[in-house]
Amino acid sequence: MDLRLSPDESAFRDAVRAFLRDELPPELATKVRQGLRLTRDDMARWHAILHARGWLASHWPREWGGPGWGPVQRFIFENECALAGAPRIVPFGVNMLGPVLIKYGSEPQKRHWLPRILDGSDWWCQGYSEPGAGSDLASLKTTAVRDGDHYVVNGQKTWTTLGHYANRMFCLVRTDRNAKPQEGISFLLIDLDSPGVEVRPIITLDGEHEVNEVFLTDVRVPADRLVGAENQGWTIAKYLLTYERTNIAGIGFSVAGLERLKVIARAVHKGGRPLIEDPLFAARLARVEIELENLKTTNLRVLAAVAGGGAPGPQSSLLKILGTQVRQEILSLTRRAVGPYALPWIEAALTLEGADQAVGPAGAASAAAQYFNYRKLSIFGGSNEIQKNIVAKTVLGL
Amino acid sequence: MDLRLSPDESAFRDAVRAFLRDELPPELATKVRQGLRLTRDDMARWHAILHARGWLASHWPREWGGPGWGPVQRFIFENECALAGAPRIVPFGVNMLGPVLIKYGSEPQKRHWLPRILDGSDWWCQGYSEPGAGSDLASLKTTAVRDGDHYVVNGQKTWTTLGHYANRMFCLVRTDRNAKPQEGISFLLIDLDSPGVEVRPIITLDGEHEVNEVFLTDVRVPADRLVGAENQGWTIAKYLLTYERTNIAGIGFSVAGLERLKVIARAVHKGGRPLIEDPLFAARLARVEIELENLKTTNLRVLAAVAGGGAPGPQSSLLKILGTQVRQEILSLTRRAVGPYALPWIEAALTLEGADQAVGPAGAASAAAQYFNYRKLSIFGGSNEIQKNIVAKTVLGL
Amino acid sequence: MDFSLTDDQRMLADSLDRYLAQRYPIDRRHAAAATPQGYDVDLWAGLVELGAVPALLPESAGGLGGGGFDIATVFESAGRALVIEPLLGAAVVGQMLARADAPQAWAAWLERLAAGAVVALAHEEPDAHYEPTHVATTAQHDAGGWVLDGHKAVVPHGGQAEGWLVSARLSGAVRDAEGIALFWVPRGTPGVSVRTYPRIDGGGAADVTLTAVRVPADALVAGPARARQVLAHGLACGALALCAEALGAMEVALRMTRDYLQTRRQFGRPIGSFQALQHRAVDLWMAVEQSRSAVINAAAAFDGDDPLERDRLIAAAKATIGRAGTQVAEESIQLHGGIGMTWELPLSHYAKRLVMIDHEFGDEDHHLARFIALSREREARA
Amino acid sequence: MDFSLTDDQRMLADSLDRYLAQRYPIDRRHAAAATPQGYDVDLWAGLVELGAVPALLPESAGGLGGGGFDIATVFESAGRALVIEPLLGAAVVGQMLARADAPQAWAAWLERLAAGAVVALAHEEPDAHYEPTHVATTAQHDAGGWVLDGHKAVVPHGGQAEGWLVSARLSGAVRDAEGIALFWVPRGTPGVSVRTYPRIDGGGAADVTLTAVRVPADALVAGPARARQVLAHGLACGALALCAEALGAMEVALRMTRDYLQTRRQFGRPIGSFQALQHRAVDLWMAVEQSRSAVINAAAAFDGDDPLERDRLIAAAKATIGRAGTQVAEESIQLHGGIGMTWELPLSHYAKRLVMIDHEFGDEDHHLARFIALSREREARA
Repeated sequence: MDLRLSPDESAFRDAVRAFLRDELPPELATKVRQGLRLTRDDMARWHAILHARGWLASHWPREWGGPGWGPVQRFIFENECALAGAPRIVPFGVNMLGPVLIKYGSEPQKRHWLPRILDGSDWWCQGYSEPGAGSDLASLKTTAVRDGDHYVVNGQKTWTTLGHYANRMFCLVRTDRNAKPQEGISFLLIDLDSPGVEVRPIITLDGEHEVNEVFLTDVRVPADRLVGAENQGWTIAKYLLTYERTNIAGIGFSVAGLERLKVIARAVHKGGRPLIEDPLFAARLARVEIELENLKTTNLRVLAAVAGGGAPGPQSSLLKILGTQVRQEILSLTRRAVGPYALPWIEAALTLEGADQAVGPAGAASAAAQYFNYRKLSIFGGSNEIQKNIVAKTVLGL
Repeated sequence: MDLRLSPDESAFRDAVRAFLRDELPPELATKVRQGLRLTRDDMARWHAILHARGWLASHWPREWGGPGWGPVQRFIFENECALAGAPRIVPFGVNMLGPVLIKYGSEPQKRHWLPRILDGSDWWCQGYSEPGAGSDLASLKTTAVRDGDHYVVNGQKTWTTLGHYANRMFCLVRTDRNAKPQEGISFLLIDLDSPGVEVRPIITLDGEHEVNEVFLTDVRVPADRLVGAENQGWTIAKYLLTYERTNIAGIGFSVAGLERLKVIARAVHKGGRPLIEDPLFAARLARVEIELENLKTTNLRVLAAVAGGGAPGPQSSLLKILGTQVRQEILSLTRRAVGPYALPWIEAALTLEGADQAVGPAGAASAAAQYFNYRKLSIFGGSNEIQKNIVAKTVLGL
Repeated sequence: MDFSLTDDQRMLADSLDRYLAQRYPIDRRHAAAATPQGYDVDLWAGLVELGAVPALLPESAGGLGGGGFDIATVFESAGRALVIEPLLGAAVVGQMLARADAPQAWAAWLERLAAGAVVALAHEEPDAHYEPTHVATTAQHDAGGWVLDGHKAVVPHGGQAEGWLVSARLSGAVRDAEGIALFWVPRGTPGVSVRTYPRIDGGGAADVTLTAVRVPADALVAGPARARQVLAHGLACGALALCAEALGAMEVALRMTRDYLQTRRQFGRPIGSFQALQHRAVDLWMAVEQSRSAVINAAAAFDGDDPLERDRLIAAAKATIGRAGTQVAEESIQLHGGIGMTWELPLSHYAKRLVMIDHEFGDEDHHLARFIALSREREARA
Repeated sequence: MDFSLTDDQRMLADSLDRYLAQRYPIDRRHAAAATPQGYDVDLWAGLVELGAVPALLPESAGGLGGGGFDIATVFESAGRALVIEPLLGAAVVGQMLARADAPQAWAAWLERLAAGAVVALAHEEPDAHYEPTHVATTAQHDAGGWVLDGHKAVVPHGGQAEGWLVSARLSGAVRDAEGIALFWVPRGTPGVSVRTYPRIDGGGAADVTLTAVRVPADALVAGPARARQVLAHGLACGALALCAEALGAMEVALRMTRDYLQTRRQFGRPIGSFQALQHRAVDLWMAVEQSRSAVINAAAAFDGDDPLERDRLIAAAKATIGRAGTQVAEESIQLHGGIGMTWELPLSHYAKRLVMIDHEFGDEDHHLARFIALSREREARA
């Protein structure tokens, strides 16, 4: 065994670092590092910078504008981006719809939609979850009824992340009500400016507007917005989920988060000593640091096992569960570290312009809000309970 | 609220303490405190001492030789006994069969069997579990077929604690194979010296012989050994289980165990300091000590809610789960505390005579063996998983 | 032994619960939290009228209770309704003024306090991280009065207080146990600057900066001889109150979670029929039961005559609550799934409050370390 | 990056696994554990013949491997079969002798060792509680040789060893990092008294007491200048070996538990269909996967050229294993129910070994504290 990067991998990592050093706008990195809120423009700006370098769509083959990377390169790239404080790539168009179109889309669909994802003409969001069907996608109720060369769509989607920034939504809809629950589902592309679409904010417990409900009332969708065959939606959905899971452990975010936490724990004092030297706090920190050291290697092992690309199977459930546990624990310790200064909730201080309105140690302004916001990690994208069910069945045969 | 003992309760506690100081043989207390093995004679001797004082059968009414205590008195008594290092009362005759006979037995049965429990003429064991039915008593297979004025019993019982010391066993047997699983069960008293009975040891992982299998082949049992009505066994079994659970939290054992642990952790050194001052060890110790402080009050609250005797309902599941967790954690810390000296397994050192053959700090000889042996606490007597099922259903309505 | 409340306590709890259930829907709480004063003035008046504040104070301070179980009763009700009104300051400051060097000198303030004046303890400082003896704020004798300088962190309702009870150091180094005194600084005293802000769990707080603040000689609530024990008593009172509040909030969060598990269906059945979720709900129930016992132990010790044992059992309770409260918060959200993450669902506000209680008057680790230190002290004494 | 074993390592693992599966049923292990020597002489010879010992030693010491992944490979197989034979002493002592002040002086002993001579590191002492620098045993210069006095605790196979590698102090206080040297004491040296006993997890160990033990000048394996790093290397080797052994044992315990959950029926269905048990089994699987990564990290660091990073990652691994091994042991028993408590079921012996590995070469807490200290040292260096 050899855990070191190969010369090629090292060179790649150096190239990514150089790119980030030269191209990542410092004000974006500052926002990410301090847990401040990113605007739609911030995200679009970072997409454009990556697109200019040809590194935006890391899962796509070269012919459609992807960089042609393997899983280890993607891991290195994502890791370095997180360490540098780069914003997260908004995954819905690039990492979710893109691979679906490449595999299931018609040639005209690919030619039309893929470039628009890369150049930012379209901002996609995801229409999967419904109020009655969170982790249980097979029970979804939104219907699409064929009417001439259109589908007429009725129903409600929820937890639509960044839907208020999007102009389009890919959507699972029921096209055959008589089929078994997992059959009769289709994959449809909907313009959000169509009549009958209403996007309503869902405010999360930290006061953030990030997710939405999308109400669909007699929305007419041209039939050529169907991806794949009618009633093939379940197959496509499963395929898409595997892509959602490629960077699921979020190692880079955790490494960066741990560094931020350590900075805070060195700066904050308790009993006249830096908090990082408090035995109980140090033990909590060490436990999560060790867990993360192990998880890095677990993630690389999974990647190495996925020869030549593609997405890992039930192992991705492992990475999801452990990755979210580690990230949540790091955020929990960050909140603990700032002590009473976790309480103040100064919304202005969550922007770059208002950062001087913060009270308490550096990093305190966003500590509690981020902790609460990221409780979502273990719920969304297939809850950790669902992941355990999958592992129990597929890995352990229970 | 007032957590202090009332004057009556204080006086009672003082009386128990005086009794223990005067009557508990020091060599028995030493054995218990050091976790050494008790012989059959040790247990019988302690029963006799308690019987002489009228305190053996704490659940029995006065008319049958019990002391007529309420739940708080019983709690105080059991607590003080544990703190003093008294051997555990062997519960099968005194605390399990006794109450059953008093409630369901015929007058002749009561007059015959109850005095023999008190004076030690009989040593009872329990025939509940079967190889195929651990936590699932309703699936038991041992049959009793009526043949004139006898039942003919065939089957196998297991996990029969101290069955090798017993001369009699109370037993659940299936008397009607056509009834529903929980019906058709009867409660039968079997002489272990009957032809067709074979008691075989089960050695547990710590090398201890404490439990047994009991094989029953065409064992003829006189029909007057049936307790209650035929096919009433399930009702009786449930009644008996509530008695098994009255001291289920084992607070006294935990308090005594914690004291022993602290003595060890003060004597053992690490890095030149007593281990009890090691921050990580001290934190583990404090967590379990706090849990135990809380559990004491939880137990008393449950007792206070059980007005005038009887046995707690689903609250006893709470006491079982938390009580076993605390006891197991204390034993786990005891094992940790002795460090490498948990490894030696010197059987002679587990007896009073051979105690000088031990190596390592005082208390080390039995540390690992007790830790392993007491893994049983969360399994036997209705596993903690079964207890959680009960709570989920009865308390939470899930 | 007796685990029942007195009739007075039970009646007060009933009337508070009834009043809050009727008058304090969560939207009213949200609206109040968004106002500059950070609480609902009318509701506060209603609580005062029902006797919530007098119950927190001993008769010697013009109150009607002030014992550990009185405090626990009021705050458990407050926790059930997620009250953001300034009860905590009233309890802590009232209890401390009642133990002042010259209690009669504070009778007027105690009267105002019992009538609903907002007051606040200003003790915690930046970099104290809950260490009770950490006082960098200084007090210097000057022309028959005192001059105070320092910075007090995250004072609950600190921006609305009519007076602050300020700890300041007369002598010694920043973390010395000795040399601390307590001063009363009324609102409007020159040199006090207040930076108010909302809190993530609702309500308001403030950082209070004192720059050459002059107060008269009789502003001294407790000199160095007594201040240490008065402060210890106040911190014990605050921790006890928060533990009881957390207990009330946990009860409700658990009930909401149980209801959700019973009614929400997925995969064709109530999610509460899934055994893995059942067992986790049972773990929460057990944690709440143990927390209740911890609060009882703490309240009883608060009334006892042994300050060491009081502080030891209150540390045990706050450590218990710190752990259990966070567990109940995180698991309640998780068992609810996405809906548990939303502002709209009251549960999420219970969860926030439960986690944030661990950030007031010392967190789980702080009190675990304190329990260890106090246990050692007790053993040394024995 | 490359996560595959070399062909040699894979072949060795295969042949060890096959050999042990065929020749080492658990009854043979129990029988061997009950003998005075505490292991199976023939099986040991077989393991030596298959090359298990040469794989643990570098070529400079007459071995065929000796790298981190060689050690991990052998011990993972040993863990799968619950081997009680004296592999650990061979690995640790061999690695240390190969780093002696004058390695060539130990060629004959290394040859014997590679051929299966039982040897043991005698370093841990009563009251050391795993602290590596705790050496109360003394060595005094005398008439051209050395006189050793001290007490060594729970030396694995200490009663059967043909020689002990003994740490002893030339100068300084009991826990000083400096002043320690390493000596070779062959069996039969006067003044050595050995108290042998069985171990609760199988096999044997001994307390070794040295009373005015005279050894010649050339018994000095490493003087104070080098002994510290040689000892650190040996302790790293031992901890790594135990981590890998635990990994092998965990794999088997998990497999046994999964099989039991699949086949055992209760309440009319396989108990593995109960979701609460499923999720706990998944937790175990995840713990084992993380443990495997920890072992890989430790083995790679063992081969690296940075002793600080080696010790840091080996501490991380041993802390991981300490926690995961105990979790797997306790949960495997619990998920089996009563049958998991029995001597008859091999699982119980895996569980015992897993827990007891936490009592050798430092437990979870010891290595967690060590990880913290070494991380701080690394930061200070950076």
